[in-house]
Amino acid sequence: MTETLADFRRRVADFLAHHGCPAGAAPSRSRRPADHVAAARVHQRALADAGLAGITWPVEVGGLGLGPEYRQAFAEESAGFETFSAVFTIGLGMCGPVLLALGTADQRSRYLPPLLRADEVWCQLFSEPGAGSDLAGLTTTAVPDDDGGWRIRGQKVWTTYAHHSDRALLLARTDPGKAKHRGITMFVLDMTAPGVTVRPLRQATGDAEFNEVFLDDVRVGPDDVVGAVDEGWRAATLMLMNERVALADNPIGSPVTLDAVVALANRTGRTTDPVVRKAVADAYVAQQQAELFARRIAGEVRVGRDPGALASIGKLAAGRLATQVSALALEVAGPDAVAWDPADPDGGLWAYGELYAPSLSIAGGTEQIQRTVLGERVLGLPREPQADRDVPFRELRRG
Amino acid sequence: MTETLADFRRRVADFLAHHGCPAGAAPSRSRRPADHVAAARVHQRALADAGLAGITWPVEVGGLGLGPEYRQAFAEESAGFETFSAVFTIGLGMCGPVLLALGTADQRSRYLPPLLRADEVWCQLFSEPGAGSDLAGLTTTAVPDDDGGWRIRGQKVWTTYAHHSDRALLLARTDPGKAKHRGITMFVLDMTAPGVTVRPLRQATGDAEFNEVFLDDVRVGPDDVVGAVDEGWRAATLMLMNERVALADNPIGSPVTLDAVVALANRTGRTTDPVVRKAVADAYVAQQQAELFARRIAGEVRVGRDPGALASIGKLAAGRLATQVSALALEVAGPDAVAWDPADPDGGLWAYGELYAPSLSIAGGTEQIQRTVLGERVLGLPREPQADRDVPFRELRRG
Amino acid sequence: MTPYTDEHDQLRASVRGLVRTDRSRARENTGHDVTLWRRMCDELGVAGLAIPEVQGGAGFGVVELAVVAEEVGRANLPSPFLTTAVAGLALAAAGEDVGAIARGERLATVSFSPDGRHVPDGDVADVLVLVDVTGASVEVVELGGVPRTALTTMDLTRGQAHLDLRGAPRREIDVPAHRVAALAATLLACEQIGGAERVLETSTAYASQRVQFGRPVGSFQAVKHLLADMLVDLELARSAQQHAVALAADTGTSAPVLDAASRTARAACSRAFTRISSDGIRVHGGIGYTWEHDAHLYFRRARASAVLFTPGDDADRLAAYAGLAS
Amino acid sequence: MTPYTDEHDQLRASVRGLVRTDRSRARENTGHDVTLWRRMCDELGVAGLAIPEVQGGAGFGVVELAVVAEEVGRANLPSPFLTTAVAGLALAAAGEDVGAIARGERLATVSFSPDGRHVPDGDVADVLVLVDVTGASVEVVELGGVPRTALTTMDLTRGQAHLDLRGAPRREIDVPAHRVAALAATLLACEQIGGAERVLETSTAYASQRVQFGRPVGSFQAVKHLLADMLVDLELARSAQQHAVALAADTGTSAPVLDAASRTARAACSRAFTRISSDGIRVHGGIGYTWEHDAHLYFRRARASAVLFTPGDDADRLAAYAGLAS
Repeated sequence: MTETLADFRRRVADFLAHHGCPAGAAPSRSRRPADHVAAARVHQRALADAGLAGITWPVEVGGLGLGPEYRQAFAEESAGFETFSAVFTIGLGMCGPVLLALGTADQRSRYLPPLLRADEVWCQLFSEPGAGSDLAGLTTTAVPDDDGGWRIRGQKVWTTYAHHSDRALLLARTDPGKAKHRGITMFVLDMTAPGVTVRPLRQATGDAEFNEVFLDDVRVGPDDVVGAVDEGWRAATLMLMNERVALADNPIGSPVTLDAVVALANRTGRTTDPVVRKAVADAYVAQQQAELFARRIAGEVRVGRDPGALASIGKLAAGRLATQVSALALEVAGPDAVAWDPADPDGGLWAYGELYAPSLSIAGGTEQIQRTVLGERVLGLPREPQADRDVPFRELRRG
Repeated sequence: MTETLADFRRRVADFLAHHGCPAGAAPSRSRRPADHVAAARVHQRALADAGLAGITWPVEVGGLGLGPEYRQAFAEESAGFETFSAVFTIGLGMCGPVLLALGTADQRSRYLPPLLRADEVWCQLFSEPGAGSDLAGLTTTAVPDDDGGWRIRGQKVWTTYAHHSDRALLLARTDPGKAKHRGITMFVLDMTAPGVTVRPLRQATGDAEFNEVFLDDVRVGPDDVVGAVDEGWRAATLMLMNERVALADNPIGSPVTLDAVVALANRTGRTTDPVVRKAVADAYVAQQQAELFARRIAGEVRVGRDPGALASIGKLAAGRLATQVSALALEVAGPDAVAWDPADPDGGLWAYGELYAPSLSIAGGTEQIQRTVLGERVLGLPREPQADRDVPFRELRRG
Repeated sequence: MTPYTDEHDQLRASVRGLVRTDRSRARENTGHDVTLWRRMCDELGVAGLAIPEVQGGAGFGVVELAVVAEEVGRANLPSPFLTTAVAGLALAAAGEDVGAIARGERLATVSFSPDGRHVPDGDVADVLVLVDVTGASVEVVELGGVPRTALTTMDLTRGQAHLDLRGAPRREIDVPAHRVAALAATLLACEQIGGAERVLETSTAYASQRVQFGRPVGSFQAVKHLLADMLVDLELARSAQQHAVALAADTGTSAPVLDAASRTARAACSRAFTRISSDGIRVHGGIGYTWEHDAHLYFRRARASAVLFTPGDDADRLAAYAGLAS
Repeated sequence: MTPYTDEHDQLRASVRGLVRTDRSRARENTGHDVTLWRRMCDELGVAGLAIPEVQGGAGFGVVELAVVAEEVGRANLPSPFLTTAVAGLALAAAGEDVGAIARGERLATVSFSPDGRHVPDGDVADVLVLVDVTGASVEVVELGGVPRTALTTMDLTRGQAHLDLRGAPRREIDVPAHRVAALAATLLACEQIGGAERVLETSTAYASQRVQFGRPVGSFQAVKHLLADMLVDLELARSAQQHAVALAADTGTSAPVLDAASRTARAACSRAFTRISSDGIRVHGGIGYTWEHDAHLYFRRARASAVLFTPGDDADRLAAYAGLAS
């Protein structure tokens, strides 16, 4: 018989009482990324051991086989605790559901249990130097070898956590004679396979969350195809849908929050300046809207609905809010925000936030892409004339 | 011998001392348009009688045949005086130069002297309901008649001062079998000819500065073609270039100026509110930039250079400034800005300004068009793929 | 999550149906559209919607008022619904005789200006609920003999008047001032969301159909992204508005929580409606700037609504709710 | 109108030529790029450019300083040119011995903070010109024995330090405080314009060459219009900057006129450079967000420059220049 919601909630609360990490107490994701990932693995393993991982996943791959209302309950109980969601968005939020939907029985039983226990961390090898906004323009190739497997050559980029990952879902072009969105295949890749080189990519903030991944004649076997050969774009679309769902459930925001800026203003006595009060009020209204919208979408997601293109609104709102709040921080902190005593460990926070903010408007689809998505898929506006739809890929202009 | 600059300046000063109308003393352009146009005619005639009209125009058409430095001197001397430039931008600033450049000897001697004296006021019949941003998409047709002339049918719109005008330069399609930008011809039109109906178009402000013009089988003669048949797009381009020059020389702004808003704040005692002070400072910086930019461009224009696409910057700046200042006015005036005692003759000014502002971002090319012009012609960015360039006009999609 | 259920869809459809046959227009100089108001009261009972049945109303609640306010905003109706709904509910809660108000025969209005200036629908109202939020008191003022100056308004769909309240008889009533203020702000936000939604719909339709350069203008990124930004503004503001409606409908909501949510909703929706209605004019190009087109009517309403019921301490209070010390 | 003539083009070309062989990079932790600075001084004499010949300089004026400042900004040089030019000119005007400064052997800097905090190039300067605009006094402080804390800076191309001036020997010099302030603000604006101009150029080039969806991304309106807005910001700010340069170069300009123009230029150029360098990152997409790409270096400089030399009374004074009563 299925566990009741109340019993489930009690188990979650019990788990958190023993193993829960209060929000903010884990090693910083941006400043101690390796420690953060290690802590995340420990936490996820404990969850699995407690029988709380994979709430909505089937029992046969190690999940609990419960309905979305249990996920909602879990989210409610774990408010105030660190969920390490950024580490697991890709593996548990995106790769897992795709393997569940499109993987063979073999792939599911081989990959999903260790994914759920964080024994194996996954990443996503999609973007390339020449294929960013235009993901379907990817040029990494997979050429059949004599044993029914494939040889992969190319370069990927912006791969979050590649240097902490064991496996990846990868997109490669298997038939350049087909149109751009056809002729792509999805593969499972072992990140330790010969020919895979990961090079961390330092960002404007100084962090290195992303990576370049070089693929030099990497072999994958015939069993590593996910879904059908040349049908990888469908798999990619499913993966991106799951990304929307995962991010709607656990939005990624800036480390500089309005609360932090307000605390700064309280500390530095800038509370009676009417210009500051007005700017804080404006930011509060923006932050409330973003938060209430995220709650609206997360509510949908947790009962099993795809937020669809509306998720782009949440992403735009998060990016704009981060920009507004970090600018406000610079306003409130004044010259101290841009030059600080090296002895002050938090001195650089405001500059960090200001440099971090643009990434929210770029990563995972630029502002421009999000607005196009909203215009076309939500408002139903006509598409632009497209030069690259029905032509064999090899004849397209690239750069 | 050419008059010296000093002598010329003296004559201008002398004229203004007797006939000059201090800025702001003329009947309001927006509230008493007919009186404004009448006053403008009187003023222009006096200028002509004093031998000060058409400074850079050839002597044989009634001009003075002087260099652009005299125009600059005139502009400097007449600072602080009403120039009625809005009334004459189209006739003197745009139609005149086009007739000078492309008109026959006959057209020049017949039309230019009365244009210079404001005995005849001119308007521009270009835009149509279906051809706004896409001016070359016009569908008004001119069909040859048996006597070598043409029959014109169609509808024009957004015609400034059509109801006060005697003549017009009109664009009509003479060959729909040619591509869009070919097959257009420019004509001189007598606004009193049978078949011409002018209907004032009321704007959001309640003013009626623009008109619809219906052309129902209007005859023009063979001598009324300006330039060559089917070469009207070149003439139109020249006309729009002159519009940029004329507007750079005499920009059109909002009736709600920063000075007016500051005066309001001083009057209502909102001078010590730091939020108001900051907003006024911001608007001041914007206004100074717009003004200094306009001065930079006007300097170029008055020594005879075409500001080219850079003029779009001035237009965008004017539109954005008007929006910023009218919003500031509403902020400063508060509830009084949106509801006022009918006995207060100036009560509606702030609402008027707020309703007027969008017109500056629409008329004469929308913000979007201006930004495309800047991107392509100043920055040299590549154009969009165009569906409508090399196809016979009659086969194009229209709406 | 949305406070609306399937039953609210029916109410929404009824209002929209009635309005469709009697569509948006500017009120003529003074006075609201009396014929329309009678139909709204007689056919739908909007004036007494949330007034308890024992007091002559239909006994519904705040959520139903929110639905009607959205529809009034959508159609940009010259209707005193908002003011009389807020004032009527306050009077009913205080145990006043509101039978005529529930039937729409008497018009009540509400104001937060102690000096009687800029009273919305003050040109047509019979009775005024005057709220002093700071002093936490609410008074009722009969407007029969009160001298009034009907104002010229930027908004052509809602009148205002300066009322000379010096000699007017006032009487304090027992109703929480903060709840009246929150309800007024929240229902105004509903009107604004309705208006913004409609502007986005018409703008999207226009951009899909208007062809320039051989393509619908909505296929150009400049227009598409402008419309997308309007959508973003709308949906973010709607989240704040629905949250405020849900809290206002719940009598257990504490005063500061309700105050924060309703002020946030009003600020968010005022900005969104102003921006969206202004951009709506731009999307329509020249045609949107003509008197005949509705676009400026929505913009006029947005601009006027943005300063309605606005206490001067909004920035101060919202900053405090953000945690900024006073 | 532009204050520059054909001769200034030569100077500009010389600076640009030198810089091209020694291109922009982040300063390493502390200290400016000493090698670069020696070349700028030895080959182009930038340190003494506007110092009179009798005092060991080249005897040029403010306009020449403006040209160099623009180029320093364009290349985003880790160079103390701005501070030492402003301070050196002030010291020269006061009749001080500025020979070593004119040769670039001694570094002077300038600050408007009475408490010695956030002094630009304060980590490397030998002498400080301390300006009190309110009190209209200017002091010179030898920094030899002054305790300093070199700060960590967001801007990787210009250092700052907190200086402990309590025991430092100070001496008042006779030079108009407002002119020093105006020159500092104006030359900073020049740096900002140079940087903004360069960002726009590289962004335009990238958008013209980067292909996505089978077309250069600059052919998409979204990117094209973003770049067009950057151009608008740049050219409007440039108008304010050139106006301030022309007025600062004219010794006949009255104090309030110069103050208004230089504050306007700084405010305009600070905003423009911040927006343009931020949008520059966006135009470049992911690549612009990497450490290796220059884009973030310009943005860092823009953000730090926006609060350099900024007295707290800017909004107040600019509002006064707009005519708002005090």
